[in-house]
Amino acid sequence: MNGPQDVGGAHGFGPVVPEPNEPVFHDDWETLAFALSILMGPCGFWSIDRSRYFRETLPHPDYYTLTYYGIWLEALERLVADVGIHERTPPPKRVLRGAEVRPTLAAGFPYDRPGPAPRFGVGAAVRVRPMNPAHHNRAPRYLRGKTGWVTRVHGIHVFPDTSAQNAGEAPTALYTIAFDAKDLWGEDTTAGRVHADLFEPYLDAV
Amino acid sequence: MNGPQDVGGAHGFGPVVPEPNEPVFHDDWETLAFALSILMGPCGFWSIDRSRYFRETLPHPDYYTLTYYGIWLEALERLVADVGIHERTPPPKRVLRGAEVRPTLAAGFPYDRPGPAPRFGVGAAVRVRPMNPAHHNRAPRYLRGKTGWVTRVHGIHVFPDTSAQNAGEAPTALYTIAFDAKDLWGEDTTAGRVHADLFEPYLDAV
Amino acid sequence: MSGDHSHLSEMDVRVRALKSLLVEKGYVTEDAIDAIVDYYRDEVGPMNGARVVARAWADPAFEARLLENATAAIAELEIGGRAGEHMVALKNTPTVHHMVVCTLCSCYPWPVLGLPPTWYKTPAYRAKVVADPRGVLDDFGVTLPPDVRIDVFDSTAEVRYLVIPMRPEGTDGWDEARLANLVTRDAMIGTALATAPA
Amino acid sequence: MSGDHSHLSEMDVRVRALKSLLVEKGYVTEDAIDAIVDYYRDEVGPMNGARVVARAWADPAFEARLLENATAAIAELEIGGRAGEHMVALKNTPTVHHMVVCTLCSCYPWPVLGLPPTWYKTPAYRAKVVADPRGVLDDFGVTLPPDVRIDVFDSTAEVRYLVIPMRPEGTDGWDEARLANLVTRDAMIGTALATAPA
Repeated sequence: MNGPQDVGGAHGFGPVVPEPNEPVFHDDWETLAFALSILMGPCGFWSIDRSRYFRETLPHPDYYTLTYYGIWLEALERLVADVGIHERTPPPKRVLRGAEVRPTLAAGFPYDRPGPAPRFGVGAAVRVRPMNPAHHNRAPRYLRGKTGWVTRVHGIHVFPDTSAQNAGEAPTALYTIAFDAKDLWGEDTTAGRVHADLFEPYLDAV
Repeated sequence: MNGPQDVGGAHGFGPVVPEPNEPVFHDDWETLAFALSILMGPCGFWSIDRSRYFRETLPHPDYYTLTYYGIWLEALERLVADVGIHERTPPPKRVLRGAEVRPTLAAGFPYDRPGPAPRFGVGAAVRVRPMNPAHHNRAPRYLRGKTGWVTRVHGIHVFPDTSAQNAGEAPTALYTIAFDAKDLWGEDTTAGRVHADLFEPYLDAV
Repeated sequence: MSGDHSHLSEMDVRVRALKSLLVEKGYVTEDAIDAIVDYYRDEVGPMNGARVVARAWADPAFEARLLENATAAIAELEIGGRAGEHMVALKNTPTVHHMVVCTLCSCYPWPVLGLPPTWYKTPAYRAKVVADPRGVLDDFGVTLPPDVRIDVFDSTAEVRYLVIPMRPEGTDGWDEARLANLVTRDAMIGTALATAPA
Repeated sequence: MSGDHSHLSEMDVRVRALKSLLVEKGYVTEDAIDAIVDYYRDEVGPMNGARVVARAWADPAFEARLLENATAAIAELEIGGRAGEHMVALKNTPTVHHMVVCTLCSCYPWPVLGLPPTWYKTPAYRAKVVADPRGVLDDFGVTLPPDVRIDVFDSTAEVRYLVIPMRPEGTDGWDEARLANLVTRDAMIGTALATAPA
């Protein structure tokens, strides 16, 4: 999905403007949009990857003018509609009660899984495949086709591309890949190296 | 300039929807925005490259919601302000009178210039340099870092990067470069080859 | 693409203010505005390109000159000018179909096709055609055999492209004027084929 | 980023409608909403990460464990959970400075830093930092010596990053609580340095 979310390296968005003493939430609707988004997770109607896909499929002008919780709210409305919750009441996998919230969130939801052994070791040279899938994908456009090297092997994780399509977790090896910033941007960079976490199906041996 | 204009390969803009029996102009303001944009060209206050730069520096949400003549109008307002036409009356290079319009436009404004001989010949393998300049540039992002081959040598043309910055025409060789679409998009393409017209400073020998 | 009327009114106000300024400064004249609008509304359009294509179909020597130096060949028909100073013709064949775009703005061969249609300037077309030209053809209701290679030309400089569609079957002996009726704007961009004879 | 009040009201109406639906369906309860808001507003925030960094500064053995397996080391302080299941710590040195981003959405290490500030989620930051991290530092009023290499980490999967800023000079013998006061949120993202002692 080469959509509005894939902004790495783009110009025209202006300087970064931090807000002094920023509150955690700016408005009640943001608070509620956040809470509903998190609480719907354990219900199991969609994966985190699918919720990201529903955010990045917002129209470009909306994606670039809404606050981020606005993006979450728009996506949540569409996820709820996609599952058909207006018309029926599909059984949830789990509903978090008040007392369960804190321990459940503090325990987290790990994404590592059993699966096939990683193909690449630390130091291996790899190239991100040239690709442009319309579906959810976590290889940013600025890295596609570029060559780097493995700096860390994270084990086997849920594969976002299939997970976002309700096509299963398809666990696969996850690596941190380092890139020389000049290979990405030529002379037009002040970075030394850029690292990203990339899944084995995105990578070819060099 | 990796701005809102550089959309080649992006998703999320929906299908192409042609308008049956579309008029040349939809509204009087579009007609006037067009006519003013064209007529200000011969005045010589800015090059065509600079006017493009002023269009592509519009904020993303504006670029994606305005009609194209709206983009032209916004840019024209900013070009006029940039030259200081509100405050003073700089002398124009040329003002087109009514009777001159037709012959002048029918003669055109060629962009070929005397200049150094082209470095590459037809068939030469070249790689578009990895780059990400903030200034106006006509190597689309989807071709940067990619390897293709020369299919046509167009001679020596005005170089948009310098022209847009009021830094001179710096004439340089212009080539049509062909790329295998799979080298650009992997399997995610229905194109055979993609061709683009690229200037010699964008290219390295392979 | 807002159809919001208050928005159009604001654009109208703004463009009139700009026009007043530029006329007052002496950079633009009313008669020049009228002349340019008349020219692009009435004189320049796809009928020009259709004449070029029809001649190429009818006259192999002209076609050869068109493919060798399109700017000069098109000038033989007294067609040329702004945004057509450096023309290249792309001939469709049974094995290769051409499509033209400007991903970075709206570059288009005005002398032969007139001003571009809105869809040509939309992010939708510009984004999609360089990666998925068959998807674009599908949007236009056009299907090509799977073994036809689609070559996309991105007009990233001042070179402008004219697609020469394949001459339809059943047009043997037609004169140029009759042939020109089969040549649509979209066929010369590459988002359509030439019209089959009725 | 509209501050338009009618827009906010529309969002308020929409989110309340959604909440009513989800509560009615039994997927969400009022007390769960209150619990989650309390948790992220009051209990989880940069003070957690500051404790981790201060301990790493004070205890070399802890720092070694943090760099070897950040998730486990952070759990020693009873910190962890959603969006921190797979942590990696990045230690700044006199020669390498680290900065963290999520170019594709808003991934951020919640258990140690809380919910991300707005700027972290803006296209402005996400677009700029992977190519021009020094320009971003300039936006934050931070200048690093030209020979410091800046390494940017793009959080493209479920791994989350915590930057360990360099311990400021003049803090010898400080205890962890005092050290933690020097560790700001931005220093743990990489857009600032640890605060120098007053």
